[in-house]
Amino acid sequence: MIYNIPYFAVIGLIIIGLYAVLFKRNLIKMVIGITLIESGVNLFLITLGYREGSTAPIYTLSPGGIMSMPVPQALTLTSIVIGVAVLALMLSFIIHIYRHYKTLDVGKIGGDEE
Amino acid sequence: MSGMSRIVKTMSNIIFPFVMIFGLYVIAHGHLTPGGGFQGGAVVASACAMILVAYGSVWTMKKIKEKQLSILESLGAIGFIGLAFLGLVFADKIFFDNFIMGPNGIGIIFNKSAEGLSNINTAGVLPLMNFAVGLKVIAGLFAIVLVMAYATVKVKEVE
Amino acid sequence: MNKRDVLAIIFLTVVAVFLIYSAIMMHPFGVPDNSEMDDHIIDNTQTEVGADNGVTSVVFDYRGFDTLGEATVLFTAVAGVIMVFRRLKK
Amino acid sequence: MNIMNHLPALIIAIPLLGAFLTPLISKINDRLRNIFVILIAGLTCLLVFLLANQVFTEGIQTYVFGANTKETLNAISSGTPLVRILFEVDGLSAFMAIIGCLLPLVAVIYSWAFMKDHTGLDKYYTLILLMTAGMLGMMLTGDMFNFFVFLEITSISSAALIAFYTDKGKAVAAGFKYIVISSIGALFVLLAVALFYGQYDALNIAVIANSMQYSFLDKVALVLLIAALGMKSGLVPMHMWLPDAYGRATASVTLALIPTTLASLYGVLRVSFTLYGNNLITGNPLKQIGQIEIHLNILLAIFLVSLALITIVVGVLMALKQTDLKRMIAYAAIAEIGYMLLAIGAALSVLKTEVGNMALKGGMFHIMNDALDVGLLFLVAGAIYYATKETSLNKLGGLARNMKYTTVFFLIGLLAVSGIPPMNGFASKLLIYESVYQVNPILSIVAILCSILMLAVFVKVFHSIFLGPKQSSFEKVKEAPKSMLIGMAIIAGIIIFFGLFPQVIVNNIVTPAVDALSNPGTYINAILTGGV
Amino acid sequence: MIQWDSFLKTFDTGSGLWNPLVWATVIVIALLIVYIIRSFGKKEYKEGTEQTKPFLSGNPEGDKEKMHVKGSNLYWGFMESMKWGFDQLTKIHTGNVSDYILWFVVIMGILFIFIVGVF
Repeated sequence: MIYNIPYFAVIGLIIIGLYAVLFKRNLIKMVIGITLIESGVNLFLITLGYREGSTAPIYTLSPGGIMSMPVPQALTLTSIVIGVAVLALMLSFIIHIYRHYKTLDVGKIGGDEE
Repeated sequence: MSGMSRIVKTMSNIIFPFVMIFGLYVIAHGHLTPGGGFQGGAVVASACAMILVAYGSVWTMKKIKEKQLSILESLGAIGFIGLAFLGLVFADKIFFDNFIMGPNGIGIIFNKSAEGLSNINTAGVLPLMNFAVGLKVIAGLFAIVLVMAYATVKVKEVE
Repeated sequence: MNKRDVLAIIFLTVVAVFLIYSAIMMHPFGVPDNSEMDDHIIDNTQTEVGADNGVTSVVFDYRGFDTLGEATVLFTAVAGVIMVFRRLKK
Repeated sequence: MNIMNHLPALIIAIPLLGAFLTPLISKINDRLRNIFVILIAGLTCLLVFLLANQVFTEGIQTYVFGANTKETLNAISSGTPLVRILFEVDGLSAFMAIIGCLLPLVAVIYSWAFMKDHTGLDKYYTLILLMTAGMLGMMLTGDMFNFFVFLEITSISSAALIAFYTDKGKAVAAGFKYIVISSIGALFVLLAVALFYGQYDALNIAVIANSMQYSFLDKVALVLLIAALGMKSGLVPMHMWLPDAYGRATASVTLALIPTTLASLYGVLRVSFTLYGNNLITGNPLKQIGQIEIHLNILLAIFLVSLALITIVVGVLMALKQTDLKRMIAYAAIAEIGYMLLAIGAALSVLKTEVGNMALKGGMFHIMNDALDVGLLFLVAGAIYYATKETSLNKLGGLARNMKYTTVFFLIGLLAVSGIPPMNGFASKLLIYESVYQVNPILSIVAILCSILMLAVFVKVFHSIFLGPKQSSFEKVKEAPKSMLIGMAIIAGIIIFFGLFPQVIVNNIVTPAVDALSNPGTYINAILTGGV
Repeated sequence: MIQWDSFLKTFDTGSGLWNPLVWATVIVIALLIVYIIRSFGKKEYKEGTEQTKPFLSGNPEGDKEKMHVKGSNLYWGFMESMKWGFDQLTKIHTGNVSDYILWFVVIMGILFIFIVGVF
């Protein structure tokens, strides 16, 4: 049970991110919340791959002993790059939204939607 | 944004080649040491971003257009998927096959199998894929940063 | 504290409770339940792929198709950003 | 090298290669680029049809990336773990892939004239090809993480395309909403994938489904997957991004957006029928309270049917309220999604029976029909916008005099969407009504009433746009150019064909998908027992 | 592959059946009958004479363009009678992204309680 503290950190990051998305009215802060969720998920993937007292799964000058799992690290690499792409697109949208609406308040953009 | 002071420009001039070399090293040794195409590409792109911050996006946009960068990125992507397609032609005739290594691979270069001695002449298509992805990531990230910085400049002019 | 915020707080707590309970139910940190796939990769990365770096062998050989998708995502993002900031006049 | 052995890989690789080449080719010539993109989309369609023919005749097709497929499957059956990504194409995947390749082709043909006076068209075509590759990958892949990657490709390209009209603020706002929605949904999908990985150390759908134990974490993962993919497929009350996205995007992009929504729906089906399918079919109760056994499929059925009813009612009522043409069609599309889920949810409660199979047939057939009908209506809306630069129902009127073909196409789409014979909508809705009536009459009655309301909605649109006296502001409105008419004519022809010969379609295309849904054992055994 | 004789098969829906070709022939026959009945109409009807003008109790006929009923007015009575429900629906549909995410979280919580918690 005490060994599950990394998982609690993951859940904390995800919930904080959801809170930011739900309650912050500034678009930039919402984007920060989304990146928080994403880093939480990445942390979860990495923690899944760790083994007690293991080294990196690289044979170059490796000290020997057991190695941590390589697959979660590869998945995390992929999901980090995907997160960068999503972040870039969202920020460029925000720049355009600011040009059009002259505000970053989430309640004021995209008016007369019904 | 406009350029920064002379001190920043000089310092970035001095640091730029070292960061570039380090990034290229990370790309080239992707199959031996921690790192690879994405990480090294990110390092090199950050070096370019440093130049962008120091000299301002208008100056940088005069030097290099985002169109050229996007063409460079397409070349990187074509190289990557082309290596995947070559697997259909050589060796086991499978998409994404590592056609240099393996029992019936066509080993000319990178054809040794690794024994933990950090021999760079190993791992088949992995180094080539690392280079392709590295080129792609350099061009892509720098294009994103450059375009967005240039756009923010225009926002300031509008107001 | 309007009605919406109350609703949001309530259901955020519900989700948080269930996620935390699932974190308690997870296998303890550092001792995964089963790891056949990763052991297989660690054993064969030097002979099959010929790379010393297990992660790179996963990224570019075992799960190379994911990497193609990843590169495509970056390509997509660059295309999208350049298209969003394009010049509107011919 | 024999092409037929590499179809699943080429279906993804060809559009990707085309997308990577498009920026270089558009440096040469615009006309050349359009021809090239149309060729790539047509080639993808051809490959998908070949693969579908293979699947419908020979059964499930698998393709392992980077290793020999047969050797890998034999190794798996002899105990070595599956480390590589593989594509597994069964009837359901092939059925969805047919939709996913057809509509982008029509969209590309349509955009030749529709988009010609815009800048940034090289990126536009690149993104449409990437979108096609992404949704086809979602439909064909057999690997959970790979599904997530393709989901992200689809979402990012769709969001960028929705915001194509960057001079309109609302388009960019709609794109922002779409990217926020889809990134959060995709992140929760990734969380569920990580839960699976932590438990079973596997990422392949078949392997996970084989070793599924319905523990607490499995149920959590099921909830995350259903909620995230349901939001992406536009279930009420998580549907609100859909009218914004469909309404603000250009018509051709909207046509290509419909299959992406359906790809998320495919994700819901794949998760609930294949990943958790063993429990659905064998029916081990999740929990026993006294005498009452609670089965997973009953829970899913209650949830899906209730959401489907809300979806139908809200979609139709909001469509009645709209005054903007494209938003109205978008709400009608939401209602259509409700019809599919109604049939599928009803089938979940009576699995493995005659009625259940009929309901599944109706739902699957309606997926294809909905994509075609709503797509045709959106194309007509785009043609009207192209001709008059106006989509508000309060300004349009009397266009039938100037745009004869467009009027005919709109009439066909109207009849098809509101389920009037002899269009295809009637056949699938008849199946849905009759099978759902045997499950519970009230569901069927509500569905029929909402269908009548839908007819009322579109009669209103038809009257206010095409009928009535000639408006002075639309004196010199021209008929839409040829390529747009060709695009509309293709879909209209398919609609009428499906409407006149429904039995052929149901027997040859829909039934394999239904079989794939109703017995997941074949999907799992195709991987785990040496591809037999 | 597709058997070509199956093109004429009747669409079997388990409990009922539906054949579009028969339906189409019936429709054609019905149209013919309608046309025949129509041909029995009055012979002395002339185009472009006083007969075609509507009789608005002697008032002059208004401008046609103004008299066209526009889209949002067509079902005015229905909308008015169901105003309350439509107001509720409109209140839900705020164009606000965080509300969209809120609905997602709500559905996720309901599902958690419904599938994981209770059972």
